[in-house]
Amino acid sequence: MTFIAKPKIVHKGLSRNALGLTIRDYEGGMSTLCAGCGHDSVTSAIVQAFFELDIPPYQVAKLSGIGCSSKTPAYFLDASHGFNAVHGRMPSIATGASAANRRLYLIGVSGDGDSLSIGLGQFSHALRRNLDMLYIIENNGVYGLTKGQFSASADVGTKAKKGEVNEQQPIDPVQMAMAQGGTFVARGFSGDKDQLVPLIKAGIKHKGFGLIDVLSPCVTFNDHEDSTKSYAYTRRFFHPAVHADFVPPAEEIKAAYDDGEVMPVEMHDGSKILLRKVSDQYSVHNRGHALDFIRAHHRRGEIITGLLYIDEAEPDMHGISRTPDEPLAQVPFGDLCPGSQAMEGLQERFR
Amino acid sequence: MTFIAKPKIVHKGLSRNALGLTIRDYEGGMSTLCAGCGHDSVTSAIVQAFFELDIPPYQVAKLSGIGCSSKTPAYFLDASHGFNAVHGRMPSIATGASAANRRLYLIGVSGDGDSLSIGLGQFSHALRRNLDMLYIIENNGVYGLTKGQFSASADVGTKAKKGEVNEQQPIDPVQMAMAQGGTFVARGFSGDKDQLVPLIKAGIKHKGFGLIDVLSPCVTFNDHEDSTKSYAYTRRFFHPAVHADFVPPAEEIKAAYDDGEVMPVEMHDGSKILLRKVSDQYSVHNRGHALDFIRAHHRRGEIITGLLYIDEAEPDMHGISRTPDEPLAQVPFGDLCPGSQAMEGLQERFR
Amino acid sequence: MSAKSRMKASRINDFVIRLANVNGTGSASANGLLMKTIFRMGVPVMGKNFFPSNIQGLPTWYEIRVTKDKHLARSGEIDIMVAMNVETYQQDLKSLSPGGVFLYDSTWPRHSVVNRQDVTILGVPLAKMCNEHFSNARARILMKNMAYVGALASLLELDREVIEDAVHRTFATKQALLQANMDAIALGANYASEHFDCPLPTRVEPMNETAGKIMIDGNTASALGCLFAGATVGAWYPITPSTSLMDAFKAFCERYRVDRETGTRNYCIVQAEDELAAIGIVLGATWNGARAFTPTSGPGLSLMSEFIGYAYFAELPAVLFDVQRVGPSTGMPTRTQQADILSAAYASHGDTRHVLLFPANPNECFELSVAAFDLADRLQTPVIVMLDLDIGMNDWMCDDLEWDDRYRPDRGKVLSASELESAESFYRYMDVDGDGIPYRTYPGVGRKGAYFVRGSGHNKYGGYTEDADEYQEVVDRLVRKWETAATLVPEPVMQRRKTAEWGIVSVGSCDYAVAEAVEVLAREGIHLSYMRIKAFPFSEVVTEFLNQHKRIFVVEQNRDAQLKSLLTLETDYPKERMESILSYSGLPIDRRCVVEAIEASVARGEAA
Amino acid sequence: MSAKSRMKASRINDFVIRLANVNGTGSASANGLLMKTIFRMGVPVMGKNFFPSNIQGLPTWYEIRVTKDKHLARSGEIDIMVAMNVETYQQDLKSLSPGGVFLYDSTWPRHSVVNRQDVTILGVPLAKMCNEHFSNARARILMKNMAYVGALASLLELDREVIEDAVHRTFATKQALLQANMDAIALGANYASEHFDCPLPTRVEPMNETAGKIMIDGNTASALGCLFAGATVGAWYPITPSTSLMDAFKAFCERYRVDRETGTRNYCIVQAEDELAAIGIVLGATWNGARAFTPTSGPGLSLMSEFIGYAYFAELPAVLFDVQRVGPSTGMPTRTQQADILSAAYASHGDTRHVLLFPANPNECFELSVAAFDLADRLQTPVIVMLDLDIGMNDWMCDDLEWDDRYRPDRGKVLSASELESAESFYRYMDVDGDGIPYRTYPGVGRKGAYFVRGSGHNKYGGYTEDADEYQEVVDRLVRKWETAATLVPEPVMQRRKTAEWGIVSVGSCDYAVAEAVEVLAREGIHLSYMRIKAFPFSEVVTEFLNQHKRIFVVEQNRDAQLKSLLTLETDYPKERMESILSYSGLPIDRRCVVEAIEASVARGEAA
Ligand SMILES: Cc1ncc(C[n+]2csc(CCOP(=O)(O)OP(=O)(O)O)c2C)c(N)n1
Ligand SMILES: Cc1ncc(C[n+]2csc(CCOP(=O)(O)OP(=O)(O)O)c2C)c(N)n1
Ligand code: SF4
Ligand code: SF4
Ligand SMILES: [Mg+2]
Ligand SMILES: [Mg+2]
Repeated sequence: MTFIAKPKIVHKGLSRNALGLTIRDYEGGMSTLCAGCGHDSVTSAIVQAFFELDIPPYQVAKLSGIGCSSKTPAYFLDASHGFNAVHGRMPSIATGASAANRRLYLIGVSGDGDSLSIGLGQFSHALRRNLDMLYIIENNGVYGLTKGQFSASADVGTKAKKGEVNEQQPIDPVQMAMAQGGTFVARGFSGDKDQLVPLIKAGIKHKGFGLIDVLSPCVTFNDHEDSTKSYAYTRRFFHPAVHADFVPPAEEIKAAYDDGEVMPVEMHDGSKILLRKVSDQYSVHNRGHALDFIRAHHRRGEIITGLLYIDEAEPDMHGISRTPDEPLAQVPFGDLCPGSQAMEGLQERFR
Repeated sequence: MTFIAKPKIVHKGLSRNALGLTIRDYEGGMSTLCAGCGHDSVTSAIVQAFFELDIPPYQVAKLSGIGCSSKTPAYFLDASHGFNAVHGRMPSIATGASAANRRLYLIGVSGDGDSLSIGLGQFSHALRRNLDMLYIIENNGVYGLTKGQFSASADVGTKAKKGEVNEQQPIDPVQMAMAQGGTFVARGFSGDKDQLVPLIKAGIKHKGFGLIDVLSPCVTFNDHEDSTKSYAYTRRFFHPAVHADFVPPAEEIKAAYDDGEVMPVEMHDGSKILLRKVSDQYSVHNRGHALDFIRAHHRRGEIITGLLYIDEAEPDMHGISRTPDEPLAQVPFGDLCPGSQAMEGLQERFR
Repeated sequence: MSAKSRMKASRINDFVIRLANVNGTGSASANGLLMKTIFRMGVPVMGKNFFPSNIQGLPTWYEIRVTKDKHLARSGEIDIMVAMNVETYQQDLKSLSPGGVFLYDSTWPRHSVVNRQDVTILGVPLAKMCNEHFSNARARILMKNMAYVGALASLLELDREVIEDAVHRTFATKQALLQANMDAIALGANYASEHFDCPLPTRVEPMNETAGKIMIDGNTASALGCLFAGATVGAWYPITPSTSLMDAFKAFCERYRVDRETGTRNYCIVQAEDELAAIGIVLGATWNGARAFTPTSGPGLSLMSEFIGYAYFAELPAVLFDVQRVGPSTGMPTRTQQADILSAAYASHGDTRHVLLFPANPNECFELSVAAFDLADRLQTPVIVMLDLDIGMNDWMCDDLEWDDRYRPDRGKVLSASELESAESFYRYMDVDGDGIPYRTYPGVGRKGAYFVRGSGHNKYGGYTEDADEYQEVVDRLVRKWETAATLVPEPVMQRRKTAEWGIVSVGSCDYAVAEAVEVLAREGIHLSYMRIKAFPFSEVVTEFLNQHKRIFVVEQNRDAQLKSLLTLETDYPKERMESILSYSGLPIDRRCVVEAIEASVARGEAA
Repeated sequence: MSAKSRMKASRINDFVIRLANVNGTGSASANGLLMKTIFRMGVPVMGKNFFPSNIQGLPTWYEIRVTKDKHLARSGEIDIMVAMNVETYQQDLKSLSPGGVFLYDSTWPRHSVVNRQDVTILGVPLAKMCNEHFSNARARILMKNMAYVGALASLLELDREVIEDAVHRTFATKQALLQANMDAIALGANYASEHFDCPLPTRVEPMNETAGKIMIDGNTASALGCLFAGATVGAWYPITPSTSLMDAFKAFCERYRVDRETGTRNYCIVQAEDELAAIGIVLGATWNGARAFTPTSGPGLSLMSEFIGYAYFAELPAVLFDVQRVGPSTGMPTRTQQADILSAAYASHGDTRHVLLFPANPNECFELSVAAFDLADRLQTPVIVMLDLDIGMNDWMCDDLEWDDRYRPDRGKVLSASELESAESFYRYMDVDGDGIPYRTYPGVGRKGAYFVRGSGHNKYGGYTEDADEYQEVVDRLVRKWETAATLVPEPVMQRRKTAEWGIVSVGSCDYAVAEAVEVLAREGIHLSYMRIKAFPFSEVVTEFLNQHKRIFVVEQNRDAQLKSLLTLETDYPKERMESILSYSGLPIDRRCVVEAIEASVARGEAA
């Protein structure tokens, strides 16, 4: 179904999960992103996470908006239904999807442009609704697909390919989510799969809005030589600013950094996931401290990654709406339609 | 120009400001809001503030979106140009207005529905741009004009007229602005004019985005008997939930509370305004502490009012855009059009 | 001069009362009571509310037409004016028809203002009586309304028992209020019978014409349609005049969809952050197999435009209610118009067109909202039910709503897990049946049914494409689907007169005004056929009707002749043979405007 | 068989080269160089870029038509294919016209795929040569492109000096790159002359037909229009294919609007958070007297719809550029179409209509964007300049842009402070001059000029109203304004043939294809008049032209005949006499499609 079908060769030796599926069963179409794009690393972390969680792909629905990042759902889980919304409006689609079928695992992948500019309102309100979904922002500080304009997450001082310097304050989705009552707030780096996979697993299992802001460098347009954006130093290649017509061959940026101790967090369904603690003193249950901690490190030019805040007690949209456990879309018609007798009774109100 | 023209009777004895104008010169049309609506108190504080600042009304442009709150610009400064935008989109109009004529004082009045639901994106981005304007949210936790639905700022547990209880987390514009880099963040209460007038004066003089979240109770639809919203206790009247067809006669809610010491803050243009400190320890220049302080008190069910944060150093949109001091709309055509000679030179690029 | 002598001859059950009030003073309840009383006396009645776009303190009017012949549109006349708003006395007096009655609060007599020779002026000291009788401020304001109801009861010979019964029902649990209301009615009634020659020649006489009828507004009826059609997800952003649709849906759900034991709710209503989100929620829900809808009005429709185009191209069902108000822009939110027709029909950039349904009364609001879900599912496309403020918010007398328990939702071409299993292949956008409608699957159905919904270029297999031929194949099939749609939508309602060479075409809430005009004109010897369009795309029958007539008048409530435009574009009837009759003041169209336009046309020399 | 013998007869300066590449590999620069070289040899040339909606790794094509007769549309033929993308070899080979030349990278010979009898296949081992010659990976990829340019130079007898001069200019400051490029060109050129019979019969010969001409894309030309018209505020949200308009405006402003000493900028470009904000910013700016504009494409237009209706009703100037791409919805962002015509004309709910301008080439992009600002100011309403991807993003050969220094902006009816002083009164929405256009003032002008801009009901004085008559008075005046607009917009371009009973009507980027078709058909004895619409509302001249012809073909690039729809609705020409010729594949229309449709019509028996 994708632009270029990816040949599926299942090696005999591939390991299988509890469902008997191999990792190939969680893959999607061939990526059409630039070689080395951070987004492709996120894709592979998503594939890994679903594989490890033993979730049947058909129980997943994947969503996105518009952008390079928003193309990634085409590159994983090709046995899942997918929805590529209009630009910035995926959260509303996800809201409706959840309302109709709460049994699906919803995973949304968006970009910083998609979520923080045109989609800021929808993003904030999905968060406020504590919609039960995993929401990944592949954050590269630019609009990749429209060729490199600054996004709202571009740091002050970031230089674009065309030489322009951003002077506007960035919007940090993590701080925003923290201030607006997000119940699962995490940050990852596309190059650190070891950290990312568990975060994604936790986000999937979180009952409520799981936000993972993944720093995911754009190899083509986000040339960070002059940038203060702190993941610039992880770049291994230096790409001189040339005509955007040519995208130099690049490899994914990978980095393993700062893994502290391991901490088990219990999820809503009783399952446990292991997380690398961001620091010894860090507590994932204290919103105020989390915000302080992030801001304090931000001032030192550091970006904290890992699970930053989690609250499993807050009701999600369904909890607030008191919907039944079975998906609304599957409630039999007989339970929905009051029928002719009720109709007769009803009329009395209108006489 | 307004629905009901207000008779202008200038009493001989009325005091005059430095421009020789009386407070009448700063008033607008007759209010068509419900008797006792908090918004009308805000209107009178705005009138007072402009009068005291000796600003000629024609140098002001007043803007709003749609809602009861957004009608208030019709009730002050009728010698100023006004702009009643579509719902939630006033910030973009203000952005364009400022871009074209930076010399005007821009004052925007909006509601919690207008700013935090449909307008959340525009509001956040105007804030991010540090647009040079005063932005007042008349916050009542409901959509007044459409008859009492909860807005995004309704507190958990708030009960609507129809008996429904809000269970969603509120969006607090003050915390949001703090997390997103707002340069002037304040909160007032419609009933406390003593505090509100200086805040408005400060906001007008602030060079950048001045946000004042004014708690402004809706006498008709926000019946707080069961509400946790902390200004409920200031209500003097108890209105039993009746058919919305009848709006009981009410008086404005007034409250003078918590005035601590007085602190002078120097504005960008060198003028000084006096503010009542929220507490002895409070520093208006520390973003992190401000947020902590607000959150800590919020947990105790208290809402902090006053000027909560100010940063006069951050450049506004014009600083970033390097526009000239004179309004762009007044730059002579000769300075804008490169002319035929330049055109000839230009062509060479295209041969 | 007595009232009797100045009034025209006796007018039983055929006149118009207008009540001029200030909003927020409790008048709406009193006026509603008045209308209900007449209805319960078995007399057909129409009620129209003209209210301002604010909450308290501005002028508001209510118009009641007592109409033994069931002419449920405005007549254009006002026979009795109850003037309770000093601010509008002058205007109200002026708008009264010659021979009419002007009833006002004479606590403050206004002889200089209230002064017109050809009408009868009746002063009732409502405030004075209420101030004397009631002690608290609240009651003093509220009860003035009940007092004028009382006065009218005497003047019009309304059935006091019916009134009192209604008051009883309303205040059953509130004894104190009940008594106060009864007292107020009595005050007014007694004053009137003591001071005036009651009843007036213009009055109400019991009939038996409202059995099997109800009084209901179109929004409520539409909400019932959503309830009965099995909609489970409703998403909306409040906007006048559509708000009461969702309010009603919610109230019905609370009554019929909540499990009494567990408290679980078989519905999910999301108050969205704006209209862009509301339509997105609807699409997310229908993608997942729920029936979902959103009520809105013009500004919301404009905001939804991007997503509507998406739904057209990605082929997702959606039911929208556009309760039209006066445009352009914010316009007059509490006034009525039918001016979103073109915008709705072609909403969104690119080559798009959308199914529209046009109910003309609450019965049709109910039926067509059920039909909208069936059509949306069958056609996999948005269906927009076009109401307007008049039909949506005013109470209309109509037949009882009926429900056939044999109804089963038409969910259209959806492949179940087992069907998928046995199918050789599943391709989302393939025209298997030749009707332009492809098959779809719901998420969760299993690997074989998986596909990607997208608003970007796709081929018939559901794959992404930028290939010219593949793209064209898909959009050409959409044209075939559109042709299928024309065979599925409801047919127009037609009233053909054999001899008529002229026809009228109209839509929605114009219906009663047009129907009455047709009668009036027939009496004048001008015979016209009448077709009321119920849906877009137009079925063949529509074109047929047009072609049977030499000349067509298109009656609609907008400035730019939008229905006529659609007919011009989408039928082959020659445009030069259509003439527009337009009413776009924001007040519901009245019979007079139609009659006069056609009379003028006749006068211009064209034979009927 | 030699290339010569298999090719058709010699085709000098009249053929099409298509280059098939993978995007992100640097081919665009090479292809541009190729086109520029032919242009600089004095030979008219057309270039069309067909690129995918991604950044790297997908198929992309570039089509160059060498056209001594200045036929600047696609011909529908492909004479030479440079195939650099293995993925599309088959498709590329297939699309070559019989007798054509297929040039590919024979480093990896593909005899089984690259195999067709009626064309000439030329293999050049581009990768091999570059790998041998260059050491770094980057150069090896990039230089293959220059190598095929070299090969073509020999095959087509391109002027090497012109090529090398162009390379010199591009890499003036980068010596190493310069040398590498020169080497690569030589590699290709030498290989070709050594291995093939150069030049081909299909080749380029210097002419003198491009003096006084430039190659420029419509977006850049439009940006120049904004610059010269004195626009100071530009607001936008990036969207293909409109993005380069603002890029160009910015680049020009940096050059012409920055004070060299202080660095202050006489412009303010705001990258908005979305399109709703972008249009809001424009309106805020024009309200305050700046000239302001926003470039966008279909999805953006849909999102702007609410505010466009506001601007219509509140009467604010605004200039929009809709660089149309394939719809509906996200559609194909990198393909061209003219399918937003109806949406733009009637954008927004309620009774609204908007001024549209339709440039057909970069000269007109420049002129009409200046005109757009004048019209918007004069008419106090939004003006939408309707480009499309083809005209906006492709380089078109056109006459030098010219500027008349006597030009002064028409700011329309704006009262200055002194005019206000001396005026008796100022009422914002009063039709003082009888042309439907009221006077306005800018904020800051002083107390007397103050008024409230609103999208809600207002009367002619500028006050808020919910009064039926006051409202109607305002919207009726807007109709008069619209009639005035029809007298102010640019007239159509007409080419009348006296004897012709048939006419063609078209718009925008269809122009060259239609014009060429008219020539071709004339040679076949089918004579047609041709009118190209430049603006909506239609002036009287448009109707006149239509009425002079028995039959009208409407050529446009969309599925639903949107221009024809506008003509149907807004002129009195009988709709049954119009016939559509539609091209909506996403690729720019070619002459062939027009010729064939009209030939078919003739064949069906209607005399020309
Ligand atoms: C309504 C609308 N406006 C603009 C666009 C053009 N557009 C496509 S993607 C994009 C930005 C994408 O940025 P981001 O979300 O950060 O994704 P990235 O490409 O950087 O991964 C824009 C502006 C669009 N598709 N739709
Ligand atoms: C696009 C659009 N959607 C909905 C509305 C209806 N509407 C008018 S005001 C309003 C909410 C106002 O709430 P708020 O801003 O809090 O103002 P308040 O009346 O409470 O002061 C809404 C939903 C509208 N005018 N436009
Ligand atoms: S442009 Fe940037 S974000 Fe887009 S695919 Fe290429 S590297 Fe990734
Ligand atoms: S409804 Fe509420 S917010 Fe609106 S005017 Fe009345 S009191 Fe004020
Ligand atoms: Mg991005
Ligand atoms: Mg509010």
